[in-house]
Amino acid sequence: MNLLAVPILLPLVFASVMLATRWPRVQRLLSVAGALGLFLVNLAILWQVDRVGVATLQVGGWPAPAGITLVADRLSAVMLVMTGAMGLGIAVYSLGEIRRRKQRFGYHTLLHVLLMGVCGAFLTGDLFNLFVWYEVMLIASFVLLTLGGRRGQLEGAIKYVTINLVASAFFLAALGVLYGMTGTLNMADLAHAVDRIDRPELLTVLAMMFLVAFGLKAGVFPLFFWLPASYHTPPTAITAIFSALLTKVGVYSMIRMFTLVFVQNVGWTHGLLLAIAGLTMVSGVLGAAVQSDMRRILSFHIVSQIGYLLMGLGLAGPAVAALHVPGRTLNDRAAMAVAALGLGGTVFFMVHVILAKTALFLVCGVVERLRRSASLDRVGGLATTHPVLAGLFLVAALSLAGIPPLAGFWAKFMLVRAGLEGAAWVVTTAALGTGLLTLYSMTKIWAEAFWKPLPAGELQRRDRVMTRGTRLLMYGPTFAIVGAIVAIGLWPASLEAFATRTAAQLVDPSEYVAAVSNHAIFSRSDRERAAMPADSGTSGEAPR
Amino acid sequence: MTVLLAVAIGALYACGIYLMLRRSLVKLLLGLVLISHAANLLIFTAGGLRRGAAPIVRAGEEALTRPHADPLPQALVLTAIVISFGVLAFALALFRRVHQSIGADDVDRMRSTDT
Amino acid sequence: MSSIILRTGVRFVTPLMLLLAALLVLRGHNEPGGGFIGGLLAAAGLILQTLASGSGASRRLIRVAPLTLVSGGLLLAAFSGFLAMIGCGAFMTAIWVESLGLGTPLLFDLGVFMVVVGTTLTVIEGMAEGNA
Amino acid sequence: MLGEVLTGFVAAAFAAPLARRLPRLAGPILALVPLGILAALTWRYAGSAAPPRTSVAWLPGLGIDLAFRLDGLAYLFALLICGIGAVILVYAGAYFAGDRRRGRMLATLLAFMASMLGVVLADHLVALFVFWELTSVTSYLLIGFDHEQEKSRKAALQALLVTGGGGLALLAGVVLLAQAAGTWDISALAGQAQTIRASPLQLPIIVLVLAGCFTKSAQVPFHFWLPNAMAAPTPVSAYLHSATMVKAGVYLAARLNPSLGGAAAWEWALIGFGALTAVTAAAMSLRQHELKRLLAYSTVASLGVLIMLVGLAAPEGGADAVTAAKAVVLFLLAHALYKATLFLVAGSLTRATGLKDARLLVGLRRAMPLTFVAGVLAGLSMVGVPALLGYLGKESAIAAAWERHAAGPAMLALVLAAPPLVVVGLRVGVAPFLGSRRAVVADGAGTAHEVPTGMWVGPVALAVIGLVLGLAPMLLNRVVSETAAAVHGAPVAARLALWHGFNAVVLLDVAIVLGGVALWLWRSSIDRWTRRLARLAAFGPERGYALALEGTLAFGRVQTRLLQSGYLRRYLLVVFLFAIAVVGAALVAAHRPGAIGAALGEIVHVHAEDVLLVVMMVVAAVAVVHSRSRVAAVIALGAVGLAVSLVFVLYSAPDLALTQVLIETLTVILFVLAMRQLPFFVDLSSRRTRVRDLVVAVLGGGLMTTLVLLASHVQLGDEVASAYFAAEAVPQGHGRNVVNVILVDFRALDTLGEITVLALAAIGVIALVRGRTGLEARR
Repeated sequence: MNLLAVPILLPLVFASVMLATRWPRVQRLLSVAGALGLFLVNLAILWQVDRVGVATLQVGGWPAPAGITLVADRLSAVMLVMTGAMGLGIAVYSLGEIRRRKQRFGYHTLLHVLLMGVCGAFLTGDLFNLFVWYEVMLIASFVLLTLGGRRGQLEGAIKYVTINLVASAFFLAALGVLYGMTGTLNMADLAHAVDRIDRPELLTVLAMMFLVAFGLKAGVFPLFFWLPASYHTPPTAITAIFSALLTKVGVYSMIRMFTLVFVQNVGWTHGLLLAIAGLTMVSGVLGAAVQSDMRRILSFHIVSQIGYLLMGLGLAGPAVAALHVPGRTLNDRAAMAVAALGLGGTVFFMVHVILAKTALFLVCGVVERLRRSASLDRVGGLATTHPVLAGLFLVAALSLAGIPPLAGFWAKFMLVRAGLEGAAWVVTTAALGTGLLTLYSMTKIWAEAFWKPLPAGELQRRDRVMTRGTRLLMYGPTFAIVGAIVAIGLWPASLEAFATRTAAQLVDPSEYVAAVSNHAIFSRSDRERAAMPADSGTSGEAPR
Repeated sequence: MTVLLAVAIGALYACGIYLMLRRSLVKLLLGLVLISHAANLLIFTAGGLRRGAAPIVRAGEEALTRPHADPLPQALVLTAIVISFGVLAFALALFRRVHQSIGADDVDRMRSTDT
Repeated sequence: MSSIILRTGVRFVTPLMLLLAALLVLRGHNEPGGGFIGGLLAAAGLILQTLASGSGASRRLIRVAPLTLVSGGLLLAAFSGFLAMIGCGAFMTAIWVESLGLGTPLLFDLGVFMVVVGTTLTVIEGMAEGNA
Repeated sequence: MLGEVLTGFVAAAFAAPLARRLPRLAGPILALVPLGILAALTWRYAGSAAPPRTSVAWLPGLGIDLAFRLDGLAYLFALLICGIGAVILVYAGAYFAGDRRRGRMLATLLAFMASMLGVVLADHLVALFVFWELTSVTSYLLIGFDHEQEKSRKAALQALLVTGGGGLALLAGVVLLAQAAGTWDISALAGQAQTIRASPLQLPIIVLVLAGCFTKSAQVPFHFWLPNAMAAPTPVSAYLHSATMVKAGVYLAARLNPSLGGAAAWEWALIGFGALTAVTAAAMSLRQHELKRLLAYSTVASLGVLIMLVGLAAPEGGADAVTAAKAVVLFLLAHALYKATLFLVAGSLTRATGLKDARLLVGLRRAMPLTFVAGVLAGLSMVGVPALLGYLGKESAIAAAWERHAAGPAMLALVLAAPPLVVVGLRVGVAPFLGSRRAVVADGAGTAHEVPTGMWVGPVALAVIGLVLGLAPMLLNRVVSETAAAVHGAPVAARLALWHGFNAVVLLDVAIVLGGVALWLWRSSIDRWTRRLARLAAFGPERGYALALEGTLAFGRVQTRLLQSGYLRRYLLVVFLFAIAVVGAALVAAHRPGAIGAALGEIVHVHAEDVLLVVMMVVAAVAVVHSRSRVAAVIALGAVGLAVSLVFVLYSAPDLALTQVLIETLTVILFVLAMRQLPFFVDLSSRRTRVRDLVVAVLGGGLMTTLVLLASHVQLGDEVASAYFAAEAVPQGHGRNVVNVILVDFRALDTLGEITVLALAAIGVIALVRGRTGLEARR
């Protein structure tokens, strides 16, 4: 059975049922059940894709590029699994954290629609459909961000909403022009169509527009302003799911477009990507280093980590450009190895950073719950009073800083190795230096929140008591995620192998394109038949 | 017409950008609306313009007779219009709410959440 | 706003607009129209009613909460796409009963109609409520 | 050997519960772990002629194995790590008696020990790096053990940043090294020495690897973290800063000496930095009076000597290099033994008297007889009295420098650095016990008595081992020759004896001891003299560290304030400018002469109503910008929308036109509802700002116009999708309105997403509206 539509349909159904339900208890139950179902389905998709190959679904049975294609290659599949896993974790965690009042305001519905949008964005093989999923994600995040409506949230939301709408407008304009030039929106079809454009320089212009649109979503330098301005304002569970997924969708889209479609002028596009990657890392981590609030520090780190993800993509430029020409195999083994390591490192890093970031935010949520504040001036002494929490934080923080043998180390190792083998000295130096500053700001949180004795002024304020149930709901997901970080760190082989397989699929997109073409009318004969109104529908070629 | 529309699109973008750079929340929103108009027109124009050839099959026929306007950009624009209406409605509610809590129509006064 | 002229006018105009909206939805597959346009028109008619007779008037007219309309529409649209999956078709594959000229896309369009009406009403009523 | 390394980590996990159950016995019981590991390693080492090697695939895709190899050098280090580790665990168990942090201390010490063991046993560059970083992290936790003190937290951070920074350099270094050599296996590197030398990467590799070694081994100018790290409890200082962690840098330099050693850069960097470190730190030790800081500076000096000796042991050098290789081993061993003992003695003294200042401690030999024995033996070993191991270490170091060049920099550095070290040995190991008790100034020392068993047994044992090995150095023949061979990269035969005969080296040795005694006797005048030098410290490398950190933070602050200013319009300005820059640059690059002209040439095919529409649109848009009244602006906006829908009408899009008109109406209603109470617009920006924004806006608009014009002429002309829609709408879609068939059938998924957006917008508006009323109700 083809499962590809389920990650979209399932959250939608759960969301609408929850919207119609009046009983909070049922909503909470449905929310966790739906997230669990999504996670399991996504796991099944990953299993299938990794074993059998790229999976496709023509929605409505219409052939590509007329109908919308859902495609899952390894990259999509692993992103889906991460979405499902983080969705499940957050669904459970928010039962403990989010106030009942907000839950009544449709919190769970919104969470599931957000998951739906994210899954849709990872699955779709159609550019306009991607835009639609972006909007779904966006509106869900708008509402989640403002839920509760404290002043800080609203002010942050203004910036978030405005800049993201600008990004959408860029996206829309770019895809409109691209459609005008190529006559198709299907990404696999675009991969071919762009080769036939007689003025490829114009494609670079479009590539820049997509770069701005996706860069805004991903939060790269110098387009990341909305992120630190807003991410620390809503409840932590919401920030956690945002940080885990939203910017990653932007990065995912960049990877997709800059391995599949925009590979004509890699000297420019991928060179720019590398420069942006370096600047993003550095400016993000510098921003983090000077903050004194846990969540602000972590928010700036999201930006910084995006740089690493782009670094692998930028390094892969020469190889994807060479392999894009059909039928050609790459002789330059060095460039090939760099691309495999770079994109593989990006995939590994993606998994790692989603885990580490979410875990850190979840820990931060517990701290806030206990002390009613995440400001480093107002917390302290947690290492003594909450050693388990301290341990969870330390592992996640060290992984983020790339300390072995945790997941983050291997991710960084692959990228640094790719950088050194690709002789990209500047960005590699930036990556290493950013690692040190990451370590600095993580130890800052550690020293201030966990090691430092509680500030004198805060002594009279007692910790809030957490009930056993709340503790279970909030610690459970955190434990699971930190456990995954440690497990990946100690046994990195299978994830690395998977990441490398993923990279191979990305560097040479022919498998992706072929899988979509199976149900397509790309080829000339099919196209001619489609142009003839009489008999094309009845011929057995189309999948309906 | 393409040329004229291209100029109009540019003008809409320019007005939209200029409005968005103002300090007033309302102008910000007006700018956003103008930019989304511009984007819709851009898709419509880029998809190719054709007069008097609506993509509606005449009764009794099996297929569109050529020449006909490309129906796909129209569907895209329709979707985009409705989406931006939804988003705009939310944004308006948000902006009004912010305006009520701050008491002024000035974005520069909303800086408490940045560093 | 609630002048007598407006109220009387609306008493005639709103049903007309609703009728036209229904027509647009039903014919939308063949002529200009469809769920969106019909939905917007219906909502506009209902809003006129609201403007004339105060909020709640349209609620009395359609007898369901707008948000229920929204979630119902969403479910209906999802369901129309899901039908094909029961028969092992791809998600959203259309199923037509040729003799009646009916098919799941029309069901989908109806869902769209419901969502559009529900949303527009909710939004406008909400904004009006916020002002009060 | 993976098992041996992992045992330490596993034991660490059980340390805390054990310490809770059996608080008194936890130290001695856990000390059995390193002893057991040592026994197992010795069994392996003694049992095979060739160095045993084990390997487990870890990350086969990247060629990374958990490979371990036990050669002489590794064994020597393992011996020190486990042996001294056992002593430290016993000592720490007693030192933290009655302290609830005992379990945590023991656990962290064990984890550190295991990491250190991993470093010296690893035979894979990445595995080595993994354990290397683990030592940094565990030492961070150990140095900051007294984390309630700000001083400890700062010292821990400093150590972590300095060694961590070096670690990152090392990471780059090992990756490049493996790339140049074509292998990750450390034991195979030496065979690739020629290949490495031929590689253009050789110099970067050396620089990066040495950055790792020097930071870890506290070489000048990175030495400052080590004395500051004395904020840690004594067992930690004794373990980390005498025997193990700081020696990791020496270990790595020695380990890579055969593969990188041929290069002049390597040799001179080691000799130069080592000599500089030895002299500087020795001189600085003269200024210190606190026991642990005295030891800390002398440790830095000794590390300098060791690094220098590694540099002298060039892999292709002659007899002098062989002597240097042997000296590395002997000095290392001797130093570890006496320095660990002295640290522990210092800890016991402080524990017994409450005093840290060496000047206040006198006459304790009766009160603390066993500590006295340990102290004197270790102190004299450090001084270099024959019959103790320290003598052999120092003698061999002098011999190596002498053989190289009697007046070379190494010799000079030794002559300058050694006398102050003699002073340190005397002041810490001997002086506190001598003299009369009447001279005791502070009260604490008056009532001092011997420390508990756990705290003296270890130091005494280490001191006695130093004595035994000093008397019978031939016991060390095998380990010295094999270790020296690993350092030198060629077989070495060591025949050690208590006395090598009377020669120039002995004379020098005597002179150094006499110089040290003289320094001690005139210590008050030297103290006065060096006080002036102390002012120089303000310009020292620690200041550099502080400046670098503060500078980075200051830069970060400025950058963040500039970028993250909080002004939304600045953000938007940057976004637009960035977009204009990258898109504009690409557009300029894509420009072909005549293209735009050709596009503009089409203007002749224009209908009158087109012109009218566009003019209406533009005028209305400008009116939106220009209007001072909100209502007027909204009406103008509606006019723009109307013009757009008329374009749709004219150009064959009836559905679009209908939708646009309806949406526009609703939008106007929404705007009116939302802004009912708002006043007129006010001009808030200055004229300059407005002109600037106008320029940006016109640039942006112009760019889009150009793009549309250029793109409208680049069309593939085979719109497969739209042709399919045109053909199939009726037969398969059962609808004649193709746009609607696309919306509800061909691309219904888009529509599904779209109505989801609408639904959420509704929820969002309600939440915002109701949320407010709820808020107000509460007030």
